[in-house]
Amino acid sequence: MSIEKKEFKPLIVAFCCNWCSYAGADLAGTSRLAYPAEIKIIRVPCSCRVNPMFVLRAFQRGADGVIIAGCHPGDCHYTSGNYFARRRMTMLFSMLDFFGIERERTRVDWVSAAEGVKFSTVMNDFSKKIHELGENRRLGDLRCKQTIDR
Amino acid sequence: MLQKQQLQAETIRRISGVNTRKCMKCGKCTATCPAHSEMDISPHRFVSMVENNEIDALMSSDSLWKCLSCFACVERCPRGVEPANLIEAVRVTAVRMQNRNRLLPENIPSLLNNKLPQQALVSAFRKYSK
Amino acid sequence: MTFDYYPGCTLKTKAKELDIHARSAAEALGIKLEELTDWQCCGAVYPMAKDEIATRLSSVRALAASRDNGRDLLTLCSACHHVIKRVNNDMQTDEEIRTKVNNYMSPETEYHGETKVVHYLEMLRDTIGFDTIRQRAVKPLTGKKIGAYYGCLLLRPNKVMAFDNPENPTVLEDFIRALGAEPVIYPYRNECCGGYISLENNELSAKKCDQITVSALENKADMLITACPLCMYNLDANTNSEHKTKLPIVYFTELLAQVLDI
Amino acid sequence: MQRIGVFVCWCGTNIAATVDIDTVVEAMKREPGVVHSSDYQYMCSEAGQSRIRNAIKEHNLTGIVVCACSPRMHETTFRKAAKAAGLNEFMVEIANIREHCAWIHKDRTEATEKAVVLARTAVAKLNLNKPLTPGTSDVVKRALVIGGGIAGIQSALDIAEAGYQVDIVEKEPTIGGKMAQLDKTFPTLDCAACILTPKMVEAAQHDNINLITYSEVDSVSGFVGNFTVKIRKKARSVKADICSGCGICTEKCPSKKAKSEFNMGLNNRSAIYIPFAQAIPNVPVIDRDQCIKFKTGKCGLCAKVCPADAIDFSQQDEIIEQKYGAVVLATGFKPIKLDNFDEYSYAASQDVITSLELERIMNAAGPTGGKLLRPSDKKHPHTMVFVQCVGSRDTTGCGKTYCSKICCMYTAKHAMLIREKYPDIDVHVFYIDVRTPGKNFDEFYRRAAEDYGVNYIKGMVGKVAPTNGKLMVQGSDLIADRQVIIEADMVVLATAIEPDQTAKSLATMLTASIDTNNFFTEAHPKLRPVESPTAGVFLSGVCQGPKDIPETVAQASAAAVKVVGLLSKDKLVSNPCVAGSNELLCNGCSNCQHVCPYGAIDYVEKEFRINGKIKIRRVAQVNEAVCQGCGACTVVCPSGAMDLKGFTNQQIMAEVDAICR
Amino acid sequence: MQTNNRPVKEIAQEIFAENQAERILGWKRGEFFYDNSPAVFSAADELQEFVYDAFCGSNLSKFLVKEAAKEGRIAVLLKPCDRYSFNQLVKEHRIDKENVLPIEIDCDGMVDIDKVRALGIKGIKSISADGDQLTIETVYGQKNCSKEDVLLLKCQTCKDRTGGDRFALVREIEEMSSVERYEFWRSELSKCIRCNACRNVCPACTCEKCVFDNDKSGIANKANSDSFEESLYHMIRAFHVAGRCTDCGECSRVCPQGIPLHLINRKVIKDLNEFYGEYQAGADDSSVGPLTSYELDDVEPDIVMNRGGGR
Repeated sequence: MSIEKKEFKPLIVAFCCNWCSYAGADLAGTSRLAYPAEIKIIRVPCSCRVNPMFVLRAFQRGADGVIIAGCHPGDCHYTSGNYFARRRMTMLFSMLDFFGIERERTRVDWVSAAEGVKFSTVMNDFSKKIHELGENRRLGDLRCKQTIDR
Repeated sequence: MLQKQQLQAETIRRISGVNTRKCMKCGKCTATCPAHSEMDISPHRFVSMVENNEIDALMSSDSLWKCLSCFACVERCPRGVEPANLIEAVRVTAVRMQNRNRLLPENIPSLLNNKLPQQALVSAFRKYSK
Repeated sequence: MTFDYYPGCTLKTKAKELDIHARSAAEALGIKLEELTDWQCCGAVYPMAKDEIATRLSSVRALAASRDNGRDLLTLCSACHHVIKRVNNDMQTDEEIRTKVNNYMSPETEYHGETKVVHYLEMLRDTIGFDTIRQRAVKPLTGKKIGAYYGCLLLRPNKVMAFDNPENPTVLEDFIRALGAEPVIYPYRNECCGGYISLENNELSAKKCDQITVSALENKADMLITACPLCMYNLDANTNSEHKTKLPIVYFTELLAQVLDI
Repeated sequence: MQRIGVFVCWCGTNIAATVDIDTVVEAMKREPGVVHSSDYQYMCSEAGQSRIRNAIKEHNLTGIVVCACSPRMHETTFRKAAKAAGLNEFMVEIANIREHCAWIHKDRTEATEKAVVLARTAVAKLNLNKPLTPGTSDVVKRALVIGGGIAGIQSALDIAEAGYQVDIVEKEPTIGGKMAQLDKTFPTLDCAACILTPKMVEAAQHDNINLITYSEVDSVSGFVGNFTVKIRKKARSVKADICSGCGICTEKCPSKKAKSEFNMGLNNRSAIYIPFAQAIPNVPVIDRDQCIKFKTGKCGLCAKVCPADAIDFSQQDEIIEQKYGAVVLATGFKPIKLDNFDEYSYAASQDVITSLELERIMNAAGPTGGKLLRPSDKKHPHTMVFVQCVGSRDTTGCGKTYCSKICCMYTAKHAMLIREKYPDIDVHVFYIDVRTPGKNFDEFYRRAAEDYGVNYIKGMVGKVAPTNGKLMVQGSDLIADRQVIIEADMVVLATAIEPDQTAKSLATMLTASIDTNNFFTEAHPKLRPVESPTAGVFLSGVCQGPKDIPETVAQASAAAVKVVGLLSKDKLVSNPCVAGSNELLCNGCSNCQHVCPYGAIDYVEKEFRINGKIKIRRVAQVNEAVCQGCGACTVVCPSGAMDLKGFTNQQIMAEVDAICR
Repeated sequence: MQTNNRPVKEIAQEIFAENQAERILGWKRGEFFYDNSPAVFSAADELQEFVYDAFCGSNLSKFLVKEAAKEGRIAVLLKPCDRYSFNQLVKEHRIDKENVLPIEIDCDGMVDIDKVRALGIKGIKSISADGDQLTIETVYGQKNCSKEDVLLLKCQTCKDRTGGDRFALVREIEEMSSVERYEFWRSELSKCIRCNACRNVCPACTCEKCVFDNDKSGIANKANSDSFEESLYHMIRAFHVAGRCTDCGECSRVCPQGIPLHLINRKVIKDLNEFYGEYQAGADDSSVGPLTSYELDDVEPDIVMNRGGGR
């Protein structure tokens, strides 16, 4: 087994609400505003669909960062979804912090369908932060990690 | 100079508890003030001058000593600005400076009459002197 | 029922009538007023600046003493009522003032605004009831037209004083009715008489007093009543003599005692 | 096990330039469930779609993944293609390898790797997809309009014109609302009655409109397309069907001490009354609190004089039940009470009036026959003061925090009309700001000031003191920086407006949300301003927020279009991606109900057979016609009973796993 | 212990005597004097076994989910802390209130036998409480100790009795550095044997089927493959009870490994209070909880990044 040091390639999961942030990501694409390829987007109807279990699952399976993007408060397609998401994620992040998981591994941001630039900026910034933090060792589940090279 | 005024204005805003930005410049305070005829700076201008850190002019204003503390402006302000608190805060700031006591004990005897209630004296000292 | 009673300095000297009749009337109506021992002057003006701590202490001492006695604190002078009630409110709501005051006094038990401050008129209205007074009226003032002069301190700011409708108060009018007289409603009954400024600028005070008395006379008042020694002094000293003869001004407690025939 | 086909689109060079298509196609062949993987230059073209259709048939596919542009672009296209080949349209997943990959990454290796991940994520999700069928429900072709003011009338007329039945429920004895009380309307100064009453008549005579006046909504159940509404028809004590509206009863009625509501209490009316001459229906109503017959048992004069024998003292409230496909809320407004603003002496002096009272005084059919007279002594006034923003823009809790929007303009109107008719009257207007956004609005206001000499004073009034038969108005003139005292004969207060008190109870009945000021909330503040978040409930007029007549009418028509759009459908097809509860897991805790923005979740007591025993449990049931599929409920469900079709917990976790593999 | 100066047992007897309920949910003596356990009594003579003393720590509310669904009215004895759980369960419709007669009883703290033993007192035969003092009969004679020193962890910071700062320990952990916190929890949670006692005793965990037992939930797992998987279990559990946990402290009381699990819930409660205003789950049986409501001007999630505490 070689102990060659590999370059750290983080894995970032982004949950984007269908109505604002996913469309914002589309706009970033149409405008050719680059952000790192390590960011992979999962489409959900609303930020309130994101169960904290999904975030924990991502970390458990080896994600190095998780970001949730939704409509700006007041603009939710479903009027109140992002308000619930805001409370839930605040509580989840605080709990993760309490367990000693690095605070910066999680983030919530509000990106509208018109904010392609913001989408790209937020993703670049978040990715930069995850690069600084390095690999998520504290929450990764070893059992899952081993299956990576199948 | 400007910096000094800014600091003073900050103190005034703090000790008065007044958020001058809440003022929507409707002028109801000035409309309501029973002492307005004696004032060189109207209550509504007090609010905007503190907001704009124009403290020197306020400190030398006669209005400081004309406010009756009747709270009519506080009661009627539609935005909850409390101009009377602001005027008192400026007055207090003025009085606290050296040699700025307005009412001196040596002036009292000439003001006395046998009907004057104690509270008139006490309140005058509280309002006009350190 | 027993209240702790805070007379204040003026009621001990220049406003004895306000005090004496209040005590006798209360006694006649079955209310016991226990004068607080060792009360100090409240300072006569409420210190609006939040960093004025020492000027709040005498009020807090009275309030804390009343709390320890387990009684409500009854006041009579408008100025004292205003100052004590507002300082009490500070102690309830302003954490910074509360901490500083308690640090200053280091009392055995910290004071947090537990005491209820009651004005004599509130006691008449809420504890005794104006109906009772009407029934007890031995010499009702039938046919008298009396104007109530509220002044500022009892009513404002309503958010803290919570005494009556600040723009259209009714407690003194109801009181006047209970005495068998007819209340005169005139628009300047809640406007300031300029009492606080009478030492500094009695010209302005005179102007304000004039506005009040003219308005009361125009609405056919025979006399004015007040609860405030400073208003009393000011209206007396700064009203022109012509109006003064037409419109005597007395403390409301004097009339109460008179009607109860004490 | 699914049989999945993967179709990778080149999008010309848009994708193919940065993503190695072959690598993606080959990688997908190794994914579980995938039985076919191919590529084409333009998948969205007819040729591309036909390849998909053929592959579905040829390989007997159960689902397809299209790796192409954003689903927001062509998801519908590919779903149609799948459907055409006999596949359920919800067995289609899109991997967005254009906007989210090819267009933003330059490095070919990196982009290809990411495309593979995105594709396998879609495959992972599709493996768990289930065919979904959109639910359908019938639409009752009838609309209910609550409120018979100009907003309600306009909405009803537009819906009726489109050929649908409409009921207007109005709580007062007549339709017409606040507009009927107005004298003239800004900025054109045409008379309100002249433009309103024809509309009232039109509504009354329209074959498709049914007026239910003197009635209130008692309860509402059901959902979009199928509301069941109970309406309480209050007893008029007059048989509306045989009354001829001759009005003899109102003339002969001996009880004439009730304050006229229509004239803002400025004069009296009889106990049996018709609110105003042009009332519709023109049928009197007996005010039972005032009627001598009802109070003492004696009298009954109206019954004696009625030529049609229409008086019925024994009439009872009646409950009507009716089904509706859509509901329009047009409950309007009222001026606030002025109890918190006694400094203006509204209660102390009769000559201090609200603007709506002035409308009645100026109106030819009003209590003074249109002559401007002081209410106290019926004398001609010489000086009038208008005060703006009375109770509006007040953050102290005494009034309303918002701008009532209409006051600036109607005050300009009042001032102008007075100066025009009585040039001898001095008119002063105290204002904080004059707000005149609107067509010809600012010109109108400036005309009042410039051509008619209305004295606009920037400042506020502090006190109005009734003195010697005059009103001493103490105000500020901020431009001159002085206090002014104006000796006025009349003071007119531009009183803030607030939603009618019925809004709150209706909001509860309809689960239509209201804001802190009790205005109805719109589904989206910009894009869905005439819909309530509750499907099938629409908003018309001031009940949604302060607005003037043209805006109200515009919104009323917009709401009508929305209603017509809804009623024109025979069936409502609902989005099948809705929440559903697994009743066996449901705890009955109500958490989901609390967070549902649409009131789509109900609870029922249901019998279950558990281990041979019958057990009654409280379980959640989602009304699929009402649910919009946000998923808020799924997260608060502790047992995981609540799930969202199309975005199930398992599907999303499979996506997470696929990305993190 | 007494309530309204009457022995609780007398109250229980009265319930049967006056036919107020058909069954009573209370505690009965266990094998040892210190392991009293919850029990349902359905006749007066069964009350011989009834006990209410300093070892009745267990919260009876949860048992009502099953018991109240059965035929016949049931009376339940609720200590002040248990009352919250009761209300919360009523709020969530888990208990049919109509079928329950709640009896509030006084409590001056429950004793942790392990803490008595830790004082070096051996051969304990019985313990009786006399005000603040405990009298301990041992085979080596009588011993005394202060009750305050041997209270159950949850009783030391009782919401109703002491008014002590129940968040002190949470604060201490917050002040640690991120790595210290991680190590703290890693070492605590690595002790977890996944016996599920915390879940089984928790009055907020009354799901028809727990997600951890449901293969379809995607998070079901019975055995741990890595020590930190346990923290996921506890995180998910804490999140599931967030806003509903009344801080009854049962989780820590029953943990055989002595993991301070209640601290996780307290952290959540502390955050909810700080972010969204004071809220006590179960203070009433109708209010809507903080995670099923919102305000337009709630704090943004980045408050977690920007506030104090160790990094």
